[in-house]
Amino acid sequence: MTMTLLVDIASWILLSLGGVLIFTGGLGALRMPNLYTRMHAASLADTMGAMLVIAGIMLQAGASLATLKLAAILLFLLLTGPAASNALASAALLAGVRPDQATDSTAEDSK
Amino acid sequence: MTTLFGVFMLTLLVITALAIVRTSHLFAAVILTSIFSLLMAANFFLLDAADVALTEAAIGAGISTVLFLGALALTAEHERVTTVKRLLPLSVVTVTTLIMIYATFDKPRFGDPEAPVHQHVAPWYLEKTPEYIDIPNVVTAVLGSFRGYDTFGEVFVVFTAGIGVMFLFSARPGNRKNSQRQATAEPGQGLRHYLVPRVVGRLLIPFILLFGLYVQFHGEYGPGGGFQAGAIVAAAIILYALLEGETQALRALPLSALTVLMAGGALLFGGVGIAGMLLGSNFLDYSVLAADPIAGQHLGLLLIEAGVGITVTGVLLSVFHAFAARGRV
Amino acid sequence: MELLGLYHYWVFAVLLMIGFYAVIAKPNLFKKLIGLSIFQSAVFLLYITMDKVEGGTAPILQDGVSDTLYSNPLPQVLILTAIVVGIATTALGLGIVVRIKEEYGTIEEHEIQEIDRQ
Amino acid sequence: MYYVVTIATLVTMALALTRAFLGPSIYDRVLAANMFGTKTVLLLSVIAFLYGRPDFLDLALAYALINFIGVLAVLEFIRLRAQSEQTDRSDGGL
Repeated sequence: MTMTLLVDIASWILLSLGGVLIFTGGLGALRMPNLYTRMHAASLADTMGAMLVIAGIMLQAGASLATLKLAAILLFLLLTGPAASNALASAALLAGVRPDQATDSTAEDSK
Repeated sequence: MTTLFGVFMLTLLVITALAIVRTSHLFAAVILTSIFSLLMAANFFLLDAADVALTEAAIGAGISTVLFLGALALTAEHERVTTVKRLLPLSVVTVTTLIMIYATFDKPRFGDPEAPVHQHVAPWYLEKTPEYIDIPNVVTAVLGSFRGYDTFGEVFVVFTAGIGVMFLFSARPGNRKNSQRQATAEPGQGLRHYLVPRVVGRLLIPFILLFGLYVQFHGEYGPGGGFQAGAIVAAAIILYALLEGETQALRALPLSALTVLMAGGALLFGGVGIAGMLLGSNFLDYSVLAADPIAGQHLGLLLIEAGVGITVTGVLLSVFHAFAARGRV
Repeated sequence: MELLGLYHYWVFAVLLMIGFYAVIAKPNLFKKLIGLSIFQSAVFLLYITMDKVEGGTAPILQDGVSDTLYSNPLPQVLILTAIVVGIATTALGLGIVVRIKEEYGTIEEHEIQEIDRQ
Repeated sequence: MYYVVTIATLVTMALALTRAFLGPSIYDRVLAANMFGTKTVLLLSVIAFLYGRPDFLDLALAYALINFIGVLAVLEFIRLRAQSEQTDRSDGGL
């Protein structure tokens, strides 16, 4: 009885922390001044938030096939998220968006 | 509460669609289209359509973006801003929207179990599937067995579209400048110089293929089936082509093999139907394929789903290669 | 709540007309195709909206649970195949647009018409 | 408790969508689309549990696996464009 309550509380904490981090990442992606800082905010907070949320759900799922699938989802998110950010940064750099600009005054769609 | 989530996401969907139509930058429109597809899949899931959401995921997440970008690379990136008269189309659209919204007041309310659509054949399908076919996924049962004719037709539409693209691109480009540019560009070497995406991508490919096979053969028990699996397998090979270059991907799966896949899948589907006829039943009736009718249905479903998956993979990949060969995606 | 029950259909109507507007009002052929795919998605949404039963779940039968309410499988079957057919036909449309660009050098409708008139 | 995560995800989706509309560069839009993909994976996994049908995690798995392809296609597109601009310049064109 107390064990399930403990697991529930732990998973709730993880889920709410994850929710907060996800929201923070979204806020960062919206409010940061230029492309690379936005990318930084989005990718870091996203990855951590996803880890926390999925860990929280895993605790709820217990030992089952669902947990295994969640672990796979987490693994693939951890692999692809940073790699996608890297690919995107490479693309932006290749197209001539410079990381040392304070604001995105020059990076318009016409680039 | 979930209804409210649905309402929120539908609102986002409308806003996204407006943004897609408004932007004059076609690249941005393609990116927004991918967001649109994600929202659409999430909405399908909220509306209890897991199979449909999986299909939208398999198609919308990778393949449609790749195809749109491939076409964009061969055309122009900007829409020319013109002073076309907007008043007439805008008024037509507004009036039609109002008429349609007026018409919806006669529709049954959302989720109403008494709606006419739920009174006709659907209860029969839900009730008889365990008895006749004995698989949990009713969608697969209806798709493959009860309404096999429809699916057969759809597979041939996909096949015909694939052939159409190949015919269109069999002509040589007439524009002189374009062909010269192609000659000077490096032959498709893909993203070989980008180490991080390459390592991660290569690591993912076997898992995507494995997942594709899982979706293909688990389709009778959970969301999945030939259409989704075909798209997922095609996505894995497109990923390979993006990473290692298109020539390398063609070495692994040459165009002639793709043509065989395209036609072979559709033929397998038709062949199963004809086998049913030869064994003394109707076209696409699988009950006679084995001694026991239920085992026959299982065998028939397995075969036709395989046929669907093979055709979809073949068509999507040959379309991709047709665009890529025209000027490298 | 009464009006919320129709919200899905309104979204369908609005999306359908947004797509239709892109098809009739935008001179760019690529944009027309994107509009067409929005139009198509709106139709998918209408069908899938109709399959939902209040309190139901996806029509994948669960073991050992007998009195579950399931949503309607038929619209899902129709739309599942339509999505794949949709991408195949969109690819065909894109192929035609690419060929037009190669022959005419443009994908703007009025410019193509001008070239045709010459 | 799932509701909290769902609401946080939905709000973040709206934020990402705002970024996708604002731009200003196409890379911001791609970044937003990528974020949106991750959010969809989380949303789908949470809703699978909210609905009590954890067998539908397959959907989230599909997105986690193939969402990556879109970004790679963008990178390849930009790479080819940069390359063809280079050849254009050496041809004296543009």
